[in-house]
Amino acid sequence: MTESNVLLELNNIKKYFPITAGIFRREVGAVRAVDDISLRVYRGETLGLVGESGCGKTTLGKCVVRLLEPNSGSMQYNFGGEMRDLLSLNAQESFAARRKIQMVFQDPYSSLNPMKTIYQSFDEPIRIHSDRNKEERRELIARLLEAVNLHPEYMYRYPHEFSGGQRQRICIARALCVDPELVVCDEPVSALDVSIQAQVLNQMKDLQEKLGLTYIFIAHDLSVVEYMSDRIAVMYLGQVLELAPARSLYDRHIHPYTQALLSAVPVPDIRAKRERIILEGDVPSPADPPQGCRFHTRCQYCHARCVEEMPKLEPLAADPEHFVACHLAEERFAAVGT
Amino acid sequence: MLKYFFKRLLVMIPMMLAISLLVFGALELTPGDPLTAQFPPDQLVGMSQEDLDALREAVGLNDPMLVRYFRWLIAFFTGDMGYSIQTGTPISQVISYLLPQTVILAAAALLISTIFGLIFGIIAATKHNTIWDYLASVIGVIGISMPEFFIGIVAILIFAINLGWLPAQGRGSADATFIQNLRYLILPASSLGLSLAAALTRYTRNSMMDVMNQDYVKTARAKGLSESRVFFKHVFRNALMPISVLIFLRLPMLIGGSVVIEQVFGYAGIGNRLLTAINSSDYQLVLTIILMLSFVALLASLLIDLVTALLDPRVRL
Amino acid sequence: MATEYILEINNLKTQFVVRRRRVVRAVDGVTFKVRRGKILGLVGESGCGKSVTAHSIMRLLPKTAVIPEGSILFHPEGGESVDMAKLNPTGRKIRSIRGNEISMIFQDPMASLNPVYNIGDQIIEVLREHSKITKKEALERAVRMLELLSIPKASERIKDYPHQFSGGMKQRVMIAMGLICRPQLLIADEPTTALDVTIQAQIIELIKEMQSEFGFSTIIITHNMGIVADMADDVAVMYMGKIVEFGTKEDVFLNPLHPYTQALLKSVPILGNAGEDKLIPIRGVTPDPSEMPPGCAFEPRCDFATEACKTCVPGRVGVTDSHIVRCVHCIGEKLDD
Amino acid sequence: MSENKKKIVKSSLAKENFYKLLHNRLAVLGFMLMFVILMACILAPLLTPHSPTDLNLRHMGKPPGGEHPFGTDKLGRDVFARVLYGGRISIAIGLSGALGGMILGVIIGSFCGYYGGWLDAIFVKIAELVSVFPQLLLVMVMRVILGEGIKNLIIIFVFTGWIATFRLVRGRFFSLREESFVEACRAFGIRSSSIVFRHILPNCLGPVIVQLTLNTAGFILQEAALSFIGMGVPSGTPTWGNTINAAKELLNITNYPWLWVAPGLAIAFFVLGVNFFGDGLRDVLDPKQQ
Repeated sequence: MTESNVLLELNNIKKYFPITAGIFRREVGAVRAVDDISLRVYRGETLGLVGESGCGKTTLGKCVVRLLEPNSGSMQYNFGGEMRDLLSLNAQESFAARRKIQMVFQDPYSSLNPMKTIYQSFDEPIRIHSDRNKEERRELIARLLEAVNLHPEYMYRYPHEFSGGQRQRICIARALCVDPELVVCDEPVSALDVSIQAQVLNQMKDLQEKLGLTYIFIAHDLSVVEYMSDRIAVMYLGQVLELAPARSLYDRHIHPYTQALLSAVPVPDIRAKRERIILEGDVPSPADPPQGCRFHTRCQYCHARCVEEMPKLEPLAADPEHFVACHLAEERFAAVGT
Repeated sequence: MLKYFFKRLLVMIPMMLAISLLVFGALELTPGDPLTAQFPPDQLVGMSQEDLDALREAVGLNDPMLVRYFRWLIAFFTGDMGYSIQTGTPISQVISYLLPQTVILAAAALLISTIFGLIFGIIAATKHNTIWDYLASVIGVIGISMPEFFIGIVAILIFAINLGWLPAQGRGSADATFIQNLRYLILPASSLGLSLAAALTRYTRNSMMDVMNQDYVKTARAKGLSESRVFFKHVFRNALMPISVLIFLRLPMLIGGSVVIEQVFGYAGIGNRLLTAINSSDYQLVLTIILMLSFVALLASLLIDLVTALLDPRVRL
Repeated sequence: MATEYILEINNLKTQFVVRRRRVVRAVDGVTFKVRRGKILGLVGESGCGKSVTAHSIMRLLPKTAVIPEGSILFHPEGGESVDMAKLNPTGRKIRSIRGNEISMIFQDPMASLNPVYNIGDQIIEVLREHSKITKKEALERAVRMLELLSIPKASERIKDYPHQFSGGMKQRVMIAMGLICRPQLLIADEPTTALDVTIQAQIIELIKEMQSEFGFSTIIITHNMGIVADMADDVAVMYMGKIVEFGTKEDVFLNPLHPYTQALLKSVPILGNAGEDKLIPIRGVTPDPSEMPPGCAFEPRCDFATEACKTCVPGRVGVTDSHIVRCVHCIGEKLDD
Repeated sequence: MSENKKKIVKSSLAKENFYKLLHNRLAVLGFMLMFVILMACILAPLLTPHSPTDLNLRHMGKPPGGEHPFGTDKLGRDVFARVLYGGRISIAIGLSGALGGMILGVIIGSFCGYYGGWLDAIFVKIAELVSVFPQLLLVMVMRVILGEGIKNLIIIFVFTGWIATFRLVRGRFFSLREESFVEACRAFGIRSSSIVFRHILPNCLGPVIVQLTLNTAGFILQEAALSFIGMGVPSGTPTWGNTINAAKELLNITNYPWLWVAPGLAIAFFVLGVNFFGDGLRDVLDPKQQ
């Protein structure tokens, strides 16, 4: 993966939500939803973001789509070879850039305006981002619906006439209607029944292949993320603790949190003998994260340095594609072996 | 809890100030010589124009508006509310004599409507989708569709004139005890409370139905509790919170409505006095009464708000 | 007399009467047995009737539901067997069983605790309902129970209100409430669905621990095949109101015979496969419960469907003693419904 | 895919809702009540030859019958005509007050609900202030300042009537702006004005219309109460409240029941009709509120 293949580069993104109190809405603190994250997304890949609720994965996704304004940091986007910061574009450029990055949301039931037909929901974004006439727009909508295996005539229907799985496919088609390069998928299947999930996941894979899309795939379900992603970033309390290609994350997980997370996932295979690591207690509040390593309060390997000093996300000496934020990374890597 | 109480109290102060400013502004806009409202009329009789001007300067009527406002406000809170130009009595006296009557009327109406509203609401909720539920909801709509004065008139016609059970007018004799005069309260308070009772019936029903679908009610049943325990301990208690919010919202209407009901029943309360004061352009008295009544409404709202907070441990801390 | 089974459900039918006298057959002839001291996993997708089955056992169904057929035989240790399906759902008998001999915990721990009472009150409420015990004693037992479920500082926290607890802690409180009367059967309805994976692992371990400590039997209801593989001794797979496959964990996972079970296992990603095998989705959607196909409910989505599947509802076939399947393509001993 | 085989029908939300409303018996009954009274008021000149204001000293205080179906009042005015012509004004006041309040409430509510911030905080405080202040007293303060008159009454109703709509719209906006479909709009770069007016607002209109019916009913009742105590519409103009005014005296209650029974029932039936209709609308448009 070369430099020129970078589609999006996040540098030190921070997003804090203020906590106010009292009559005068004094700021008494902040929820550190995303706390200093730097990541690269390569063209054509699927980057998985995985973590438990409150880890900031959705916030990060919304920052990328610019539904939220990060407090600090930069987001360099590759505009045909030229890297430019999405956060410092002027209004016109910013609008044009919106069609490059789109999002698919978690809840298919609230993702479509209940008062508008599918046609109406698709038409406005196409109109403002292209100069297609009415007939061309209708054709495009028909093509998009067919691409997600839905009858084109469905465009005249209202959302309440569709099942959850159909709605989510409609939402995927809608995100594609402005011909984006990067699609942020925020838990796209977690609201769906298990037997429907596979339909949507496979659909997304097919579309990626056909259209050369890049995905940021956000989910709490590690098995789903692993199925979809080329690389996976494990998040905890607003930070990335481990980032590695999917295969090596599973085979050689270094970070104690990743280890616990992987072992906690129930696997429908009774032959698999696995040792389960049960983490003590709850995730600390992101409004008051622990000093030092974010994970030290629940880490069985915690020692003095972890309490004081926050580890940086750094590549392993032996594997430059595997990043870990842990003081013990190299030792643990040596223990796991190659 | 105490912290919450003081916080609410603190929020109330700017609201009281805002209302008083509004009332003071209204007073400023009304015609008439403010002097006549500040001194007993007999003192002003026979004063020359120069004397009057001198007096005006002396009491500060030529000061900037804000200064006069604060002076007026301080006077108001120390009980020096001026004089009624119509009768010459001090306004504080009028209020201390008549306001309690109106408060009693409104409180009685609140009590009656709460009791009936809750009972009918509970019946409708427990027997939901039966004829009782349907009846309660239809009667509820009828109740909020009737003008309260019309109900009052009909009540007089039936219970006072035709049946002769209860007195039609007045609030009893001053010598009789409160209990003896209670008969005078029944018709006006019921007419005043009817629409609130109807609204409460509907609201109680819906609120109970909401709570009955909650998971914790299922949990309570799964514990093996009897239906009545599930109902009163788990459903009713939780349904009370939104109900008290409704009472909170409707309270000002109740106090406003008392003015109308006092008219119908010739009930000597402050609302009746308010109307005669308006008709005789006794503005100082009018606005003082209005200010007083809105303070009552505000205080009552605070009270209900505290009850709501008491019911909900999430606010209590 | 104590039998091998604590609960036997025979041909249970639960129906909902919805508007205009339409009937929805949420549970349509369910038969299974729960072995004493074992964990049964009841697995299926949303709307398949697994929750309704559980609620039928406890008779916690809404007023619109009726049980026209079937029996739910509960065999308590040292007590007489009862047919729960015949009891008055608000009567004294069922109330003496609920929370006492059979307990239930629900999916959403956030919504399952009453927000206006502290958790101590809510726990001792069960105890005091089912035994004569002073409030002080009850509180002591509640604290001991909470400590057993490793809630830190239990004696202080017992006075806290539900909103002061995290989701995982609330589910522990629910478990404490369910176990405090030492029930013989625990029904856990999706106990971890609302929780994060690491918290889910805590709760699963906790239930397993408690079970080996107290020796109660458990029915665990879930849509997650992984949880079933992890916890259960026996597995019942449910689809559209019927148990389509029933057997021991080994029967169902190593030798799945019903096409639905097979498809379900192939349609979920398995951790560690890293997307190597492409998932095989199940076609179409679950049918509308009021417009059920006349034959096998899975026929419209089944890859092996034949003409026979379209016309008649397949009966139960015992492939081995422990392994029962509802599919015309399975060969074995025909059992009654 | 099998789902493609289903028959394709263009669907219409409005048509669906209309049929649902037709199935609601109380709503249909309410609409009929409302409609009949409204039409009678509009067509008043066709229904009665009398004028509501003409005095007829030879027919003072006549009981119902013959030429005067509802009798005449003590000044000889025909009560039937007064009820019909009075209804025009009462309904007009109630409706225009409610409409004005609705427009104000929708504008302020959508603005505050979408943008939030300090302006929103200020309007919430104002709304709290106005709603804690008994409305009837507010009317009196206004009357002291502005004097009496229909226009002033409507101004007062608008001033107090926007609160409920404001709260409702603001609340809906608060929840709707978090919905994914609004975020999707923002991700496409659709302008805020379009998001507010074309995407969010239509989703609030159901409850707003329900609130409009509630407010209309409430204002008609208030107008009647105010006119009854002599604080509303000037006594020369016939309204339902002014017509019933005579019943203030105890003697009239028994001796001249037709003076107050007819207008009282007119108010009650009309308001009842509006409320039944509003309830039915709520069931159809806003099932969650039930």
